[in-house]
Amino acid sequence: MTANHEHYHHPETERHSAARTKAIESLLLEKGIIGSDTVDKVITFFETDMGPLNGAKVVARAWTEPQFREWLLRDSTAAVASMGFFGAEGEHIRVVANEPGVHHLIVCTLCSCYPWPLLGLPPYWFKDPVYRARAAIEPRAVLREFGLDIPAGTEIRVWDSSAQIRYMVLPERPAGTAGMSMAELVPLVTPGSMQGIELARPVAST
Amino acid sequence: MTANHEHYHHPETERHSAARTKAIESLLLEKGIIGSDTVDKVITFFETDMGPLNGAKVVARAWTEPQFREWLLRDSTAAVASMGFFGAEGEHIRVVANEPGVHHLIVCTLCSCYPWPLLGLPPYWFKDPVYRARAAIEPRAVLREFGLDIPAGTEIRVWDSSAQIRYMVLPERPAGTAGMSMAELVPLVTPGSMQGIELARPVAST
Amino acid sequence: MRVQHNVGGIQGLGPVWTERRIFVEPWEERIFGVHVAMMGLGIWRWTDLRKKAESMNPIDYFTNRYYEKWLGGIEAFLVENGYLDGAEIEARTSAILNAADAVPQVPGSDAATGRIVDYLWRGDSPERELGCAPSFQVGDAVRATVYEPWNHTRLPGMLRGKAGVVDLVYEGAYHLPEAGPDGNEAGPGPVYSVRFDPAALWGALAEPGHAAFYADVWEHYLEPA
Amino acid sequence: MRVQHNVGGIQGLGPVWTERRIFVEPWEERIFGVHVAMMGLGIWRWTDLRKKAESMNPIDYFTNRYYEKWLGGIEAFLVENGYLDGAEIEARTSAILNAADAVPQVPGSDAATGRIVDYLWRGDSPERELGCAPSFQVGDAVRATVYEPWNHTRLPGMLRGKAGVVDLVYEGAYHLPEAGPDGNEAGPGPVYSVRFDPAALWGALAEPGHAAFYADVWEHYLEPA
Repeated sequence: MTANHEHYHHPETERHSAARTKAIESLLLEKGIIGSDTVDKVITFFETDMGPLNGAKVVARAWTEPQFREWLLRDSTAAVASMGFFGAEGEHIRVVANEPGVHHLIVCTLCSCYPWPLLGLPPYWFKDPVYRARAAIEPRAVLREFGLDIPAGTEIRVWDSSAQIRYMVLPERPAGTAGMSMAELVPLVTPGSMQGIELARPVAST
Repeated sequence: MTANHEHYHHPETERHSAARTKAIESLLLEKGIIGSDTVDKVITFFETDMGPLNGAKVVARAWTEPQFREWLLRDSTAAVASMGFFGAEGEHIRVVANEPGVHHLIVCTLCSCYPWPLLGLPPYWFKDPVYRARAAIEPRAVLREFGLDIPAGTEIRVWDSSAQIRYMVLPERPAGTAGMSMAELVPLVTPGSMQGIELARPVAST
Repeated sequence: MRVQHNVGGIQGLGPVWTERRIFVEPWEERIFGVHVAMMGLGIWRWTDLRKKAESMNPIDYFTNRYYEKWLGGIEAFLVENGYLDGAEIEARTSAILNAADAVPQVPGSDAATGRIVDYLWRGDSPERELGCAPSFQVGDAVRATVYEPWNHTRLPGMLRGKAGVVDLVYEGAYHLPEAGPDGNEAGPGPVYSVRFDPAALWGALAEPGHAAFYADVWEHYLEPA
Repeated sequence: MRVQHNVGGIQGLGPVWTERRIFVEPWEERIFGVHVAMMGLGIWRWTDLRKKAESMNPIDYFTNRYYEKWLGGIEAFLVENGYLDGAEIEARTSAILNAADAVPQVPGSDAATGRIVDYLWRGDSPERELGCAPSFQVGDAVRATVYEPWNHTRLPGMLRGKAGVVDLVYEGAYHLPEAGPDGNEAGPGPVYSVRFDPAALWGALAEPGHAAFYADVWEHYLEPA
């Protein structure tokens, strides 16, 4: 009788939701409210122009350019806009930096606010009420469920996006990456590391 | 996808709950913790000794004996005990009287506190979270769902049994019952009239 | 927040379930009988049942029927406290599901039944001697404290921080079984009937014209307003 | 109480769903596209979606998947505001369920697509001119007001009545779309980043060692502490 975790995939319900969605889209189209390519264009937009690769580039640059890092933490919106990252749900950005003894985690307890131009659309866990309820009050336990153990001596700061500011975490640069180029660093910056549920990927030991 | 109202009767679940209940009862029996007749005795007790007929007798007597009514409202526990109504969940009773312009409704928002010796065990609606949530904040709307329209000029007083006092409503005596005996009055006192979800039954027009 | 502590006033729940029966499945009456037996034998208290219900997954709390919560709570308590073994309950449940007559008939304890019926007639009052005079009297403005209960409470959540007026001072003192993480229960104290203005509790969400919400509140939870 | 306004800190919910995909069913991506189109065309705002979600049955809110809430909210909004007719949605849904190719192919509006992509690049900032100076500055102790929102709010419920410290004053002013029963929105005002002590918000329920919960709070909701 436990309600969570199955997240209610019943084939009949899904079939119905799919038909309903198609009905709404096709009716909006017939009434001339949207274009025949509108929804496809939107989807493509998020596949090509707004995704976590943008955030990873910002992070890699902040790791390699101290001046950019300073600008990014002082005026995140302007700094990321200078790299071409702006738009819906990125009008007001705030980047918070992990450092020794401080780990940041983002949440939106009221809904699912998320920095689209930097990270794309939020993953399901971020949108689910269980994460939103628990990240606020017991972040350490939640991070353990994602496989991340934060030492007791490290302060976890939880950021609730309850107004219009959208948060991104600047993870710490992994050890052993000195001298690496941005192109080499970008793959180390996982989406989770910019949300606070994991650290940047360590360098593969060869 | 609406969660209420079906109240989840799935034959498989019910079959399982029934077996589990029987398992617990039979194991307690084997270990000598309860007797083979214990559960039957408890059930019989509520069928014969603790039910809404008790409350109806109290109400009918209060309707016909002003002195008893005064005692009942001043010291409910003692007054009902004098009629033989006492015991578990009736250790501390409080009777609140409807009058012109005032209607009472009982609820237990934290659980399901109820005056067993006077009314027996609570019906499902009283125990259901939806009643408990809504009776507190919108009693008039809730009463309409039970078919009772309380005029706008009448104050509804909602009583939440959040400590150990158990409430019973003394409904108003129906019109046209002057001179009736207790025996004639008792059938007019429905369980709902002592909970506040209905009025005492009007005299049948012949 | 435990949603179960804040039931009064939850919005959007839909129509009331107007079911007037006490039991809607035969097993419900049996588990209720087991509960009464456990009460009468001093195996558990209402507080134990309430702790279980108040710590449930809130979605289960709202979607499980009343006696489903009791069954789950009773089973967990009996196992946790060593009365029964989880594995033996599982095995017996399977045996019953597979063959209705699998339950051995043994006599059990006759003395137990007597004690339980005695409990039903005697009751179990939490009234205690009053150690000191009540701090408030009829007409006093009081405010319920703001706090987040550890697991079990008798202060409905919607009253936290809200002011009302003492309408009645109950005689005596009553044991308050709420405990914090240390396990110590609050103990005996005066109880008041407090009248609250529904608009003070729920603002514009309160039904227009709803004038009076009364709650019985331990002094433990009150301060002058 | 609207449970949806008090999600932060709800107890007993069980493990986190660690699903990392954005969409778990193909139709979810399509309804998201419809949502973006409605945003870009000015048909609705986030506030409209949030109002729908915040007024849901709380059990449905917790058990429906994210995009199931969007689908329900979008459909209800389009019907209520006269864009589509409930009966025609029903009829079209049935037609699609009965024959996958039943949807006529028509061109639709090319101009609309341009406007929507433009919205994605421009965004839709609620920043407005600041009418007067912010009342608080960094280091000020502030307390969130105690009130029960009418239907939509941007003050998380667990902050009501709780004190914190201003950590940052955001530049400018931002439109606050919360409205009471009269329908008037609160309008532009300063916004602060406020640091709260989790133990002050959730008492003994807060995770031991949890030191810092930050929320962005409109001045509208704050008073000096």
